Amino acid sequence: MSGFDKVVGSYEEAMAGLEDGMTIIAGGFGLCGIPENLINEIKHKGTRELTIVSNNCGVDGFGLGVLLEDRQIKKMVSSYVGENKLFEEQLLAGDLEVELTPQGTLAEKMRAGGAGIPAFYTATGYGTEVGKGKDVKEFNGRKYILEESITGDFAIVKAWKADRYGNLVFRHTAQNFNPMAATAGKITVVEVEEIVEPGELEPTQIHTPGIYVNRLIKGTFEKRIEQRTVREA
Amino acid sequence: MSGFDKVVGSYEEAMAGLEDGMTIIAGGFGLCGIPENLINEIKHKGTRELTIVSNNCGVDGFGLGVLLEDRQIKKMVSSYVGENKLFEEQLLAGDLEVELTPQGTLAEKMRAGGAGIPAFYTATGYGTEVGKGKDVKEFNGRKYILEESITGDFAIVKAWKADRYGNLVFRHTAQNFNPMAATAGKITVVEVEEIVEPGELEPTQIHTPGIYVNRLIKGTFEKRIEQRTVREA
Amino acid sequence: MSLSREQLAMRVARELQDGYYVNLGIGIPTLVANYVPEGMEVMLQSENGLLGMGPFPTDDQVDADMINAGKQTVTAITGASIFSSAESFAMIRGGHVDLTVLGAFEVDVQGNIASYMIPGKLIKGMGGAMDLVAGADNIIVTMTHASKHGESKLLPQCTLPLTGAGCIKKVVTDLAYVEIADGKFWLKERAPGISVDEIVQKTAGELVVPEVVPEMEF
Amino acid sequence: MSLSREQLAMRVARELQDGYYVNLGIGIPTLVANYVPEGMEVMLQSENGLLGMGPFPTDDQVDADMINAGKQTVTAITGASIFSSAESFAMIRGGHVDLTVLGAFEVDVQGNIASYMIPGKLIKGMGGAMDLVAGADNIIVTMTHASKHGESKLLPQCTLPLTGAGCIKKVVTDLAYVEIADGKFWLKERAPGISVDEIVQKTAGELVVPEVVPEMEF
Repeated sequence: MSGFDKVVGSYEEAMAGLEDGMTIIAGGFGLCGIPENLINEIKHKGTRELTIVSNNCGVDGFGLGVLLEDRQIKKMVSSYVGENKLFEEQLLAGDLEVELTPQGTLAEKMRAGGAGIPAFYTATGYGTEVGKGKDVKEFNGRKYILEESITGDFAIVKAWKADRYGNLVFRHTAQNFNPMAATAGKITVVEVEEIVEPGELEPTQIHTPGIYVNRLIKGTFEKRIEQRTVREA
Repeated sequence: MSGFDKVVGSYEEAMAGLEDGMTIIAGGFGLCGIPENLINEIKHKGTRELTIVSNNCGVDGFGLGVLLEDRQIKKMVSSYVGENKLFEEQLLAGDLEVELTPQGTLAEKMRAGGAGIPAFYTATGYGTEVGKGKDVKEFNGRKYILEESITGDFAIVKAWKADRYGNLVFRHTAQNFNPMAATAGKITVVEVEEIVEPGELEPTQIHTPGIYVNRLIKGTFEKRIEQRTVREA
Repeated sequence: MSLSREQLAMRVARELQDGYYVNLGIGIPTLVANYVPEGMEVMLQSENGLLGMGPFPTDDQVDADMINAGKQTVTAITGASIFSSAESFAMIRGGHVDLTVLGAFEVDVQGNIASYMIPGKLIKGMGGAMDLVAGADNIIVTMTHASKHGESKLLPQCTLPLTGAGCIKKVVTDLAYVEIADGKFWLKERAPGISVDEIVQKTAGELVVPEVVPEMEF
Repeated sequence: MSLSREQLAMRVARELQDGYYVNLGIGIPTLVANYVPEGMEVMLQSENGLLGMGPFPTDDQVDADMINAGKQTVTAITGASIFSSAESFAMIRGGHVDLTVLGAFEVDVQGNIASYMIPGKLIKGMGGAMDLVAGADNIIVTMTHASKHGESKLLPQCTLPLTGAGCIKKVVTDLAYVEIADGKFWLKERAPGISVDEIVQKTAGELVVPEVVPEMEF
């Protein structure tokens, strides 16, 4: 039975084995659906020279932004990094490398990495900086560039509910990059709001099957909102 | 409001525009989750010279097998076609062409077709008949072959529940190839067991968003079982 | 008078059709949602994984797990679906979105668009814009015709790093509606009260001007 | 005595580990599920889109929408997940399945496997077999050591069309357990009561025989 019990007892255990220079794939879009406590554990651990693959880099003082404070990040692979000043500073100072990757290409690279597809052709980025130096091939009269997949030493993921088999369900738009990230880590670590009994999740409604999940931990979350926009009731 | 009401009134309307020589992508695995009534409508319509992309070709007298009776199929793209005698006869007589495609490659080709990816690399089939004549490229010391995506003039799909926006939910393992097929048709036609009110399907639990669906019809289904296997109670 | 942001959005909204799935970029494009013609229904796609985006939430509806691609809190309409980023871009890159509206810094006569980077100044990233312009058949660019300093944004050749090559066919500016074909801009409509001369003067790329240039209707 | 089908399955089952995700092919491989060691839990993957395949249903549980890759009616265990064929093969091709067990017509010293086609005789198709052998690191082939006519199935070079190239490292036959490395077969175990001579005689490809060949344990 124990073989499928993915639950670990502490955040320290959840991130055990993370070493300097490793690549981490992180779920989340902006501050939505980010594994905030796993990120804090990485900060606490002090691991350095990290390559982080994530659509964004959090904000100053929250999310992946906290890893900038002690310069733990060597390189970001992201589609949009406009939310933090510290990021800009380190980038301009040459202390931080960034590989800007179109959002859809980034999502597809993670999926491909998890699915055993080493590379795929896409129209996105053809004729732009993104396409420079990449293989070009024509299909049906249109030109496409070859993009290679991404895998990570670790993937860090935030889900809503899980059972101990590691089956995951995401809440609302907090799904975003998390399911692809989950498939693309050599070690995939997931933190969730709630761990339910096996059988409570309907098999056809599981977003991420437990086969992709190595470690699971229940956390409590701040869920900071980046742009609170409301209308009159 | 009418713009998003995908429901059509008859099977004739559902398959309107299907012409000789077209390519149809069909969901289903064996006889499970097959669009049986849409197939019967194609038989009734008498359309010929069809290329059909489907994991299997039904059985003699049921599912896609009925389209063999009047030789409506010119070519099958399938991973396994061992269930019907008529198929074998027509194949050996040279009346039918078959492009055997590994099951995972077939699923991925449909997904890629729907997702704007014209081609992808895969290890599946390298060094076999399947890989012959295809581009080979090495990634991280392993060789992969280039497989091109598939799209169809029509896609025919069987789902469990839908709302009139065309949002779909599949039941148990009747999901199989249906979600990918749904994305890969120029015209995607779906038949379902039940049409529910908009809002009844939980947004995060929809398997196929309505954007992929052009026409929707409620049917009644025989759901024939290919291999009934049981154990003692 | 050059068009206001609202008038720009109103003009773009005339390109909507009943049953369209539409992706609206940040800024002026977002305003288009306010001008969907009566009796018409469109569904908004937000590339972080939401089809059927609704209005902003009321104060008590705010949910950190419910945001749009601009990272703003939003709601979902009846009939919405929510999915992963890979699924969202499968939709976009697979050409399933009927209309994409986005802003730009520059467009040129080849249909190139530059909208995400000003070297040395602005290096935030392209987000989903490169996927959107590569995946859509039907794209409308909205922007001011010229910069604050009067420099044309409709160029013979983009000067900034491209977001996409050869993908833009329609541009709605505060002065005109222009189409792009055969390596030229084609003037189709002028903003009410704007002279053809002013448009010609503020268009750096080759502009074909027909004998009659109708005024925009909203 | 050569192994029975059940004994073959029992021997393969010894390769299982607690927490393994396993894909079992049609025929003898399917029987492996009956011999999971006590106290150990494995999860069966069925490539039509089911992780956590359970036993056949009782008569009143039969559901046409609930089948396995062999098109047989099945059940799902607690903790199962059900998904599309693309997701299923993402799992398989992405190397997430810990062990794959499948039958074969032939294997050879290069680790090639032929299992899906006999030209002019059997042209049913490869189903998911090519994906499985390309996607898995850990594959066990189970088959009889020789055909009914005594022809070896462990060859210097496969004669039939390949299912996969250079992917097989372990073979359990009714006579022996053999590993493949460095272009040779390596005899590791013999079936109880089977002589090394018989195995040597029925192995056409180069076979390395150690001084002591232990008997299989179940």
